[in-house]
Parts: sequence; structure tokens; C-alpha cells
Amino acid sequence: MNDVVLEVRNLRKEFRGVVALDDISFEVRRHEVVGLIGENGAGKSTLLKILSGVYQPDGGEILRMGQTVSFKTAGDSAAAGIGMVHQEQSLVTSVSVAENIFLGEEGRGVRGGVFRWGELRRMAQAQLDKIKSPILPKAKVESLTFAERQMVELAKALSVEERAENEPVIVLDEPTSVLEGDELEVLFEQIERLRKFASIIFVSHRLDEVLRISDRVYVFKDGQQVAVRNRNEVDTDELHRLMVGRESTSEFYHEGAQLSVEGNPVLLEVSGLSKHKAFEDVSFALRAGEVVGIAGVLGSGREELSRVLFGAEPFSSGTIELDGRGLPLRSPVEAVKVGIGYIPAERRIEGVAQGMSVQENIFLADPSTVSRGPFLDARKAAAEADRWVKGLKIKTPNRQTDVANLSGGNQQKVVLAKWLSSPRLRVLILDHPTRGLDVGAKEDVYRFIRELCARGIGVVLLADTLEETIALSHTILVMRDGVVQNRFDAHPGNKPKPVDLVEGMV
Amino acid sequence: SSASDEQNVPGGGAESTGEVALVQGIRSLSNSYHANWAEGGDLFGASIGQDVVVLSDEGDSQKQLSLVKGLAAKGQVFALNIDPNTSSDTEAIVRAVTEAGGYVVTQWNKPADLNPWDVSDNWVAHISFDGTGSGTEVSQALFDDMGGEGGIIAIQGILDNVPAKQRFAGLQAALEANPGIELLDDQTANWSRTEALAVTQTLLAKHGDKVKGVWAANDEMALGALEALKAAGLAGKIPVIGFDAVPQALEEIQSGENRYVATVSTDPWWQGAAGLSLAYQAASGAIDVSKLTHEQRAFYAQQTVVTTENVTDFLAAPSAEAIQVDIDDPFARIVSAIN
Amino acid sequence: MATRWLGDSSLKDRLIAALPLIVLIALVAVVSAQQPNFLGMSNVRGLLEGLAPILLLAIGQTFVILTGGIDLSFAVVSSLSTVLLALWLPEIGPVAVVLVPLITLGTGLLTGIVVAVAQVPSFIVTLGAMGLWSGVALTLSSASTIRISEGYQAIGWITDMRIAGLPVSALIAIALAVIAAVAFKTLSRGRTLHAMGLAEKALLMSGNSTRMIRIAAFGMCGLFSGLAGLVLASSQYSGGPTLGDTLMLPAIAAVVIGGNAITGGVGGPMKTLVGALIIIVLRVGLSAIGVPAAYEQIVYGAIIVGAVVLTIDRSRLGIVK
Amino acid sequence: MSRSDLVSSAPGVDLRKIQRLFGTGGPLVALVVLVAFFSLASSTFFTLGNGSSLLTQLSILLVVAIGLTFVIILGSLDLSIEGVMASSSLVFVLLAANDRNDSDLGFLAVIAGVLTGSLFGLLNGVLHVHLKIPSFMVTLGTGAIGIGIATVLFGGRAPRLMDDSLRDLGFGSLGGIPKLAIIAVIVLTIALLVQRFTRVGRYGYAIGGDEQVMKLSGVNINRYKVLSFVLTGTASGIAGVMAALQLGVGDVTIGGGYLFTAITAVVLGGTALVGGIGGVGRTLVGAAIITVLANGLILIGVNPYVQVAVQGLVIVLAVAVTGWSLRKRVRAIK
Ligand SMILES: Nc1ncnc2c1ncn2[C@@H]1O[C@H](COP(=O)(O)OP(=O)(O)OP(=O)(O)O)[C@@H](O)[C@H]1O
Ligand SMILES: Nc1ncnc2c1ncn2[C@@H]1O[C@H](COP(=O)(O)OP(=O)(O)OP(=O)(O)O)[C@@H](O)[C@H]1O
Ligand SMILES: [Mg+2]
Ligand SMILES: [Mg+2]
Repeated sequence: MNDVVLEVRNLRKEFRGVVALDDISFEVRRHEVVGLIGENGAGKSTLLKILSGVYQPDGGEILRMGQTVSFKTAGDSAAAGIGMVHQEQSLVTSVSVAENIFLGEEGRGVRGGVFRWGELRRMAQAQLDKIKSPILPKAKVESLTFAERQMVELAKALSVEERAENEPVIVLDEPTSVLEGDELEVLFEQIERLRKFASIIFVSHRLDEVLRISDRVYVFKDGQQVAVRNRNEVDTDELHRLMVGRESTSEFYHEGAQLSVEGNPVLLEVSGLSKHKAFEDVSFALRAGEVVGIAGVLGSGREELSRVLFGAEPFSSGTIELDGRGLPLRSPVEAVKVGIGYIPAERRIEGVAQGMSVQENIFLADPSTVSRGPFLDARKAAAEADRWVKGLKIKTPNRQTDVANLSGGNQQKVVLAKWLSSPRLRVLILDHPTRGLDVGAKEDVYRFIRELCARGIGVVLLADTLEETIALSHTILVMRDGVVQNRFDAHPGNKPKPVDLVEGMV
Repeated sequence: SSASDEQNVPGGGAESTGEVALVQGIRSLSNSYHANWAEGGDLFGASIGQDVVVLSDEGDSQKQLSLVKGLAAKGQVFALNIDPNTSSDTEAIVRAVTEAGGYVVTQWNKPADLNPWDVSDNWVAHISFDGTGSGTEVSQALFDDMGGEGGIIAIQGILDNVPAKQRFAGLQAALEANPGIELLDDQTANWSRTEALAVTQTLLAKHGDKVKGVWAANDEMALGALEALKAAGLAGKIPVIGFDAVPQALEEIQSGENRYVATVSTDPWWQGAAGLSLAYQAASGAIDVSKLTHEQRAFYAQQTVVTTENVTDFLAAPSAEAIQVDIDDPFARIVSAIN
Repeated sequence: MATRWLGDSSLKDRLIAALPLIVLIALVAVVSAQQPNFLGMSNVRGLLEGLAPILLLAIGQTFVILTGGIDLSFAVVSSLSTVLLALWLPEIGPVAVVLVPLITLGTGLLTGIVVAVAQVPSFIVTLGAMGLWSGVALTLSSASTIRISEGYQAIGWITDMRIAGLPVSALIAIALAVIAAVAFKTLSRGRTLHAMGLAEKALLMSGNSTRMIRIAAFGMCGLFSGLAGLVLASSQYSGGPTLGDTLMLPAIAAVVIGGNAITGGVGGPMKTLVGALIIIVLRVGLSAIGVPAAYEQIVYGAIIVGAVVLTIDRSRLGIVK
Repeated sequence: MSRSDLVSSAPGVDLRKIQRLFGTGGPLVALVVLVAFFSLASSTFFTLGNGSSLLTQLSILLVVAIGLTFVIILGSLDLSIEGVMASSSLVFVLLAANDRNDSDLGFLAVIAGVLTGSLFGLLNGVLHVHLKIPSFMVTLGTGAIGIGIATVLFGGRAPRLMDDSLRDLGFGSLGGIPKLAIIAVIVLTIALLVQRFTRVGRYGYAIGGDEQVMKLSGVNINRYKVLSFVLTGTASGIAGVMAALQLGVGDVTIGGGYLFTAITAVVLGGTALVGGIGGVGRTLVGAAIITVLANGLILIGVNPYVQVAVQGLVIVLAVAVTGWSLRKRVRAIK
């Protein structure tokens, strides 16, 4: 069985009270791409973190090339030729791209403890060239956008191939969740190239992707391995069933539930909005119950636009009106006061308040529903929190758990709950709301978006995929280089095709 | 013992244990002035065959006060000879001692309008030194050395400190008497050698060769200034004076090479020994505080301007015999009543 | 089985939380073993009188430290407030007792505004404020101690009044700590300061005015500095431009040694209370058990470190800076 | 937006180098403004005499602050500086020719003094890292210990340094430049190189920037944290010896006042207390600002009480004004 390059047997991991992995067995064969899917909190990242020496298992063993090994630190695992792209970004923003790519593994870049910058930059450039990225090795990571950082993460993982003496294993935990169009293609090209001499573990919640590039797919559920399938013997529906435990609803996006907004009053009116070096002369109206989707690739300016609408960044000219009244928006404070909510892409820092409990996070924006005067109504708060945890299927030991201990997807659900729990909410700005959510959860989110609309709340949506954008939106703006190229009416019935959007995007 | 400190009978604790505890309160042992003071106290302790406890507050008024209050814990009458950190601490200290039924002699710092007889017999006396007088004297020594001509720079102590102010007042008095001398500049260096060095350097740069003499409110700073002079190659050309008679200053005066003209000695050994002795005699009942005169309870004690003539008398700690006279009669060195 | 785990961990948590208290008790035990009267009425009273100003300063500092900032000017502000009292009590009498804390509240708010609006690190701003306010205090008092005789009765009670033989100053300070702690627990936004220290950006992105929160925290610190000033002036019968300065490090140490995270987000006034008690016992205890003055600093330093080893709750601190 | 300045960040090297070294112009501007102001306000400010006194006053502060930079970059703090300086100054003087004992180790004494500092640094680092105590508290404690040890060594009377060749380092000068300043420059150069080209230096930034992430990369964080503390301790040791050379004595209070001045210098220069950002070069600017300010205020004869106040105000203004344009809406300030 020397064909197996990496194997785990009966792996077990508990976090004070939570069983994250329960008797997991898993193997990676030479030069194959192994897909790993499972609902949020199924234990995927935990397994991968054990493989990369971040966590220590509570039971079971890891075999590398048939030899039992134990990875005390991330260094050990890297030395054994295992490279990892973490789900939550793991770059040090205060230092350069080059340093990040080789952090702790500078190789030729450091001689006798002395940094040779020229060499290090050349090495980094080589890695970046692999993924055709224009990013400069000397650039500070903090100056990069979220997705650009993801590319650096990728370059970092790819650098393992040189390091590993033989049979490198490259582990990618949801690398595609922030990538779009071109970037995705680059990634898949790389995987194709790598598989010639390396093995790859690939986690994604986009089942079609998984099927497209994996040879075998493992399905995790509640910390257990519930199925292994070869690519040729499954389809996405079956994967979905294995994962969620029920048939995928025929009508994933609940398009049927999309109500017409004809004649609804205009909530948010944006006219001639410009931000220096970001976007120009953007105008649109958002009606009660309407979803305005904004499509565009990186640098299209849509991220900046969404932040400006929330007051998180100043704008240079134009007006933003709510119910026909102009908004000062000097900070998010004013935005939230008038009922604008925002789900940021930067979940770890701007989304959840790490270190605070799930409950505290849920009522961070608007505790009014659970307060009696200035005081907290503890019983009500507890009940409400539990209701949200149940309603959004947030996987957490209890409402007191530190939100930092939740799986990525579940953290996202907590952020969602934070806004949904506010009766003040009039407009919700969603920047990649389903990023990192499993299909089941995605479906829930779509359902919630429909319900919001039904409640007459307006939604500005920066979706993960074009399909999502098209399916959920009433109106679609397509942006390129900070300018709105096209507008599509996407009411039920006359939805545009992805290709229609793409031509405006690139 | 709690009964006895509820109604505070002076010496109420005395019944509990016979012996009187001997306590010195100083800033810290990390400066030679207070080290010598503590040494003097030990000499007294030895003379009656008892150990002396040293409370050092590290310049922290609140700590000093807590320490004094802590003395009550011993449930024993105590005799305390203390240098209050600042004059704002004095009243709190003496009241705390009164409440604990101990006996205290304070030195240097006290609010002008507060006197032992206003407070209680547990505050035996306050001893201080007329900085103005000595300030005038030692300044005169500096001016004489300069030949009564030229400009000087003055380095002041911590600004809200009474002796610091008196000493500067002394300087100004001396300036009145010496029209030939001009005060070019005065700056504080907070009693610190390091700061004094920096300040002196700057003032030298500012006033150049107009500077003919350096006046410092204590020896630490004078020695700092001296280093600045050395660096500028002016050591030995420009005379320096200070206060407190710390060992290194005395050695400088003795060697004379750097023209360290004079300092003022309040005789810290005496302050330690006589002060503690006075408190002890009150505590042990040897003297009846209520019968002491106002002059005996708040007086300026002798201090000496030290120059090459008399420096040898101040170089080392006094012998046990030498100090015995002051132990027997703590009032021997009274110069005058305070105010 | 999961429940078993929960049971254990929460027990462990409770133990960790109790450690500062255990350390305190241990210290007291050691000292009173050497010094039976240490827990005697008169000495306890002495300790508590010493506790009051440090505790007040430390509580104020806790508000700021929870937000992840620090206020280095607080001790100097308390000195300034004693000077103001000394100058005003004879003039306006009891009014000064109300006015002065309000003024220090103002200085605190001012600091907060500079930090929040100009977005300058609190360390720098308050370092500057330290210089500024002590300059002001020196000038107002023309650098000398001002004895308070006329109008003293307006603050005299703070030192003289006793309840069950215990000084009212300390009792008030402790009461304030408890009130603050209860407020943190029961107010619906009671955990906002913690959120500031843990995740400022997330807090702002949830529409909380991090600016206002920060300003308020510094305001509280200023207010408490003023209260500490009242106690100091009362126990010293005077105002002095440097009266409270030396309490700066002890008060900050009290906050941290009680188990509050210096990086913010973790802790509360009750931890501070225990920390302040530990510091007080240390300051007096060492000489009480007869540690020679020359070695006191060494022992003090060693015990500080030793105590923190036990009192810091690492499981909640995350990264230790 | 970000992509464009990424691609275009190649040219304009010189300016970038200066920035990388001395930080984003701000503090540098403040320094220039102060120098300009004092040169106009006082005829003596820009003279050779004052120049060399500025240099001497800068040198020791600079060395302390440089050392401190290494731990502040980690996001940690070292409050033990004054205690360490006290101990190392006494160790040094008591081992060199002095008026207390008859030892005369000459330059070896210097080494011993410096190593005393390194040892304290090691102690700080080990306690902080391995017992997981906030550096703030560890160093508060060890600082007291340092003062304590110094007090014991001091034994009631400051020992004098009698070795003339060593003393000359204290106040001698080489071609008009004080020897102390030359020492400081050497320390500065070494520190710059260490920070730019060694693992301690580089990883310091990464650890301060995001320690959690640093863990994921498998670097042995603890080692480099401890090393940083050793660097700081060593610098304090050097500073202690320098101070002893300058004053000609070993003294318990010899480090008095350096702690806060040094922290101010570091932060004023633009090194963030939260860690990750800054550098030794910026500290030079910060220390210079402080020294110029103190010196200048005396020259133009500002009343001593007011001096403290003015210094405070200028420090805040310098940082606030120079950083005004950098304000962001969503930002953790601390
Ligand atoms: N550090 C931790 N402390 C406590 N619990 C944890 C920790 N890390 C993970 N868990 C728990 O372990 C379970 C598995 O988490 P994991 O991150 O592996 O899920 P996942 O499969 O990666 O989900 P997602 O698709 O959302 O990333 C979750 O219930 C999570 O709450
Ligand atoms: N309540 C608040 N909480 C947190 N940050 C805020 C708050 N209000 C404003 N800010 C941010 O603090 C900074 C300074 O406040 P100011 O009132 O100048 O905002 P601003 O006018 O948008 O700033 P600018 O004039 O630079 O655009 C601004 O960037 C602002 O976005
Ligand atoms: Mg995951
Ligand atoms: Mg503005």
C-alpha cells in the first residue's frame, strides 16, 4: 500500500466539550487530488490543522509514506513536505509579501542568519509567477486586497513543492471562497500542474468545483467520515444528499419566492456617488424588498462602494439618500442608526468580535430587543440567542462559547444573526454573505434574504458567484474599473445569463 | 490591643510589651546621605543595646504613610525618627503616630503653620536646618573663590521642596551682598546628577565664558555639574559648591584639584542618632514632652560650611564616644527656634 | 460525556478566576504569621486608609485598560486635583468637593477626545497630558505644598469618619468597585468596554460609537482620579503638585496583578479590587515581617513576578504581550 | 487603489529608503520644525558648543531607546530599564578600578557591566515567554530587583570610577565629537543591521504584527522573543555603563528618568506600541526630538514649571498633527 503518501487512522480531536473529529480515517494517494466536503463545523479545518501541526490529535495516528509521524509544530509538518493554505487568512500584514511566502523557511534567502533580500525577492517572484500574479514581492501585505492576499497564500503553499524532498502534499482549505473568474482558473491550472508530482487535499463548499478537480471525495458530517466516493461514481446531488442528509431542494435559490417590487417605495437612493481612486458616478435606487446585485471582478470598485454605503469609508462626491433624506454617514455609527447593516468580507476582524460569546455577538449591533430600559433582560437574551442559534443552525456547544472557536462558516452565520436580530434594519449590505458556508447553510441564507425582502428590507448584494447574483437579484449592476458598465433587470422570468454579465465585467 | 488604640492613650500600647521599638524613616539606602543617617541611628541603637528598624519609602509618600501606620501592628510603643517625603506628608504622619500612641521626631519638611504643640505630645519635635543661612554662607564661599566678580549659574533642587527653596533664597541673599556677581541662569535638575550634567552643559553652551562659577542646591547635582565642566575642559577653572556633604563631595573638597570649593554638612549621623535618641527619651518617659519649650520642639540645628580647612572632620562616621554627647543631649545643637 | 468536560472546564475556570484572591489570602497569612497584630483593628484600618487612593485610581484605570488603552496621566491628575482643592476649599468651601472631580472628569474627556478623534495612541497622549497637568499643578501651587486648614471639614470626614471602625474612604472606594462591576454585568451594553479591547473594529462595524466609548472610558478614569485626589488631600491635610504622582505604577500594577489583561478586553473592577489589596499588603507587609530595607526591593520585585505568575488567567488572555 | 500603487511601487527608491529608515515623514518633519524654530529663537542653539552638548545628551537616551525598540516592535514593553542601568553601572564600576575595592579589570569590567544587562534581558524574556506573564509585569518586577541589587552593591556610598582611560570615554571627544556619541552611533549601526538582516530583527516585526499567524508558520516564536528581550537588556546594560563613564560613578539612581523618556522617544519616532510597525531608525528621530526640545526650552529660558507642560503639549501635537492625514474611519487605536 506504498501508494499512500499520507494517511490518518482513527483520528480524534476534542475541544473542551466539543467533539470536532471522531474516529476519522482518511488517506491521500500519490499524485491525486482529494476533495473534502462537509457542513460547517463538520471538522474539515480541524483535520487539516492537525495535518499541518497546528493542533495535536487526542487519539489516532498520522502516517507519512507509511511511517508514523507526529507534528508538534507547523514547522514539523512543513518539513515533512506538507504545505497549507488556511481557511482564515494566515499572512502577517505588517511585513512584505516575500517574507510571508517563506516565513520560517527562507532557505537560500537567509545565509548564516543573514537575510539576502535580493535572493529572497527573486525566490518570491518565482512563486508569484507560477500563479501569474502582478503582486510585487516587496509590497507590504497590508496594502493588498483580500483576494490578492489569498493569491499570496496560494503562492506560499505552492512554495512547498520545492521544499519537500519527495511527494509534497498541498492542503487547500476553501481557497476558492474568495476567488472569482480568472483567479479561479489560475488556481485550477496550478492544481493540474501540481498533480503531476504532488498530492492535493482540496476543501470547498462549491460541490461542482470539487467534482471538477478531485479524483476522490471524502464527506464529513459532525466530525465523522460518512462517505468516500470516486469522481466518476457521484454527482453533486448525491454529494449534497450525503452531506446534508436530505435531497437538495429542486429550487436551490428559492427564485419562486422572489416577489416583484414594482411600485414599492424607494428606500436608498444613490446618485453620482464617487470615491477618489475607487469608483465614479455610481447611481442606483434600492426599493423596499428589492435585491440589487453588484457584479464585477477585483478592482471593479464594488467592495469600496459597499463600504462607502455603510459609512466605513468617506466618499468624494455624490449623495446617498434614505427615504429621500440625505445621510451624513461620517462613520458606520450613523449608518446603523438609520437601519443600514453590513456583512463585511473581512469576517475575522470586522465581522465577529473574537473573544466575545456567540450571544454577545448576536446583540452587538442592537440589544434593544433584549433590554429592559438600560438593563439587559438576561432570560430573554438567552432565549433569543438560542432561537437564533437554532434558526440559523449555528453549530456551537452553547451560546456562551467564544465565537472565535466556531468554524468559519458558523462564524459567518453569527454575523448574519447580528443584523437579522435588529428590528431597526432597513437596508442590508452583503459583501460575500455565503462565503465559506456549506450548501445547506447557503440555502438557509437565500431563504433569509427572501424573507428580508418580504419584510420590505432592501438588500445590496455582492455575491460569491454570478449564479448567486443572477438568482437572487431584482436588479444587477455590472461594474468595471469603478464605473457601472451595464444594468440588468433580473425580475423572475427575465433573468440574464452569466455570459451577459461577464462581457461587462472583463 | 485594639482596645488601647480605640481611645488613644499616648503610649497606650506601652503596657502590652515593655521595650520601645526604634524606627528610622528615610527615603532609601540608595543615597549616601540617608545611608549615613541610618548609620547614625544604628550608633544610637548600639548605645542602648537595641536593633533599629529602617523604613525606606523609595520616595513614595503614600508608601511612607502606610509604613508608619503599619508600625501600630507591632502593638508596641515605638520611637520614630523620620524624614517626611514632602511637607504635605508631615501632618498625616504625626497624626498616624499619635493615634498609634508612638513618639515621633520629624526632620526637614513641615508646613510652616503646623507645630508639634498644636498636634500632640506624641509629636516630640521637629528638627530642621536654616537653608537660607547656610545658603548665604556657602554662596559667599563661592563668590570669594571667584574674587567677588563674574557670572554664575544655579542648579535648583525639586521645585516643591522646602530646603531647595531656602537654599535658593540664601543664594539670592548672598547676591544682594555681592553686586559684582551676576546670576546668569537658574534651572532645576530635580536633585539628579544626570539631569544636572545635561543642564550644566546646556547652560555652558548658552552663556559660554561668562560662566565663572556653578551653584548647586545639593552635592549630587554639583558633582553632575562638575562632570560637565570636565567634559568642557573647565574643571579646576570654574569653582563649584553644593550642599549635604556627601562623601564624594568631601573628597573633591579635600583634593581641591577640581575647585570644589565648599558644601554644607547637616551631619546626617547626628540627625540619625540625636533625632532617634530624642524620640526614644520621650517614649521611655526619660523626658516629659509637655514640659519642653517651643524652641526645643521646633528648632533649627547647627550645620557647618565645609571647606578645605575643616573637611577632615566630616570624612568618616563619628566614633561611638564622639556621638554619645549628642545622644545624651539631643538639644545640644539647637541654633534657634523655627520662625 | 460532553457535559462532563464542560463541568471540569468551568470548575477549572472558576479556580483560575479565584487565584488572585488565593494569592492575597496567602500573602496575608504569611505576614500575620510573622506579625500577629497584622490583622488587628488598628493595622487593618491603616491598610484600608492606604488602599483608598490606590483603589480609586486603579478602578479608573481599569475602564481605560479594558478598552486596550492606558492613561499615564491619572496619578498626576489626582495631584492636580489636590492642589485645586487646597486653593478652592477656603474660597468656595464644600462646592469645591463637587467641582474638582467634575474638572478631572473634564481632563479625562479631553484626553479621550484627542485619542479618539486624532487617533493618536493613548500612551503618547496621556504621557503628554502627564507633563501638561503636572506643569499646571506646579504653576498653580507655585511649586509648594498648600496646607488645608480653612474649609478642611468639607473633606475631613473622608479621613475621620468610620463605619464599624473602618475608614469610610476605603468603604466608598470598595462600594464603587462593586457598583461598577454590577453595572458591567447588568447593563445591556455593559460588555462594550470589553468588546473595545477585544475587537474594536467589529464593534465599530456593528454601529457602536467606538469614539464615544473611548472618550467615556477616559472620562471615568479622570473622574476617579479626582475622587482619589479628594482622599489624598483629606488624609494629607494639604494639596501638593506631586502628592499622588508616586501612585502611578502601584495603581497600574494593581490592575494587572488582579488579573486584568493589560492588552484589554479581559477583566473587571473586582479583579482590580483584589489586585489593589495585594499591592497594599506587599507595600507594608515586607517591612512588617522584618525584611531588611536594603533587600526590600529585591523581595518586592520577586513577589510581584511570583504573584502574577499565579494571578494571570492565561486561558482568557490568548496571546501574552 | 491598491493594485495600481502595487505595480508602480518600483521607482523613487531613495525616498522609500529614507521612509523605511525614518518612518513616514511625520516625526522627521516635526524634528526639522523644532530645530528651525530653536535656531531662530536662540542664537546659541546652532553653535558647535551646543551641538556637542546635544550629542552627549542624545547618546545615552538613544542607546536605551534603541534597545527598547526591539521589544516594543514585539508589542511588549520593558519597564526594567532603570533598574538594569543601575545594576550594570555598579557592577561595571565595582569591577573596574574604583575607590571601593582594589579590582581593576579595565575593559573586562565594561563587558561585565554590559553582560549584566544581557542577563536581565534573558531573565525578562524567559519569565515572560515561558511563564506567560505580560512583559509589563515581569519587567516591573525585575526592575525593582535591579534597583534592589544595585542598592546592595551601592552599600551607602557611590563607588567612583578611577580608571582614567575609561573615564576619558565618558567626557573625552574625538575631533569635536563626544566619544559617548561615537559609541551611540556604533550601537545604532549595529541595531539597524540586526533589525534589517537577521531573524531576530525580521521575525520581531512578524510576531508583533500577528503572533497567531506566526504560530501557523511554525517559527519558534519563543526563541526570538527571548532574544529580543536580551537585545533590550544588553542595550540598557551598555547605557548603564555609558552613564557610569559619563558621571564617573556607579549609582542606583543613574538610570533615573530614562524609562519614560525612552518609551516616548520610541513611540514618538513612529514605532507602534501594539507592535509590528516601526524601527530603530525612527527611534533615532524620536530621541532627537526629545533632546532638542529639552535643550531648546532651556536655551530660550522657559520657566522650569512651564517646560514640563510645553514638552507634554509638543509631544502630543507632534504625533497628532503629523498623523492627522493618516486617520482612518475603521481603525483600532489602543
Ligand atoms: N479552537 C477551537 N476551540 C473550540 N472548538 C473548536 C475550535 N476549532 C474548531 N472547533 C469546533 O470544532 C468543530 C469543527 O470545526 P472546523 O473548523 O473543523 O469545521 P469546518 O468543517 O472547517 O467548518 P467550515 O466549513 O465552516 O470551515 C466546530 O464545531 C468548531 O466549533
Ligand atoms: N462615532 C465614531 N466612532 C468611531 N469612529 C468614528 C466615529 N465618528 C467618526 N469616526 C471616524 O473618526 C475619524 C475622525 O472623525 P471626523 O468627525 O473627522 O470624521 P470625518 O469628518 O469623516 O473625517 P474626515 O474629515 O477625515 O473625513 C473619521 O475618519 C471618522 O470616520
Ligand atoms: Mg473550516
Ligand atoms: Mg472631519
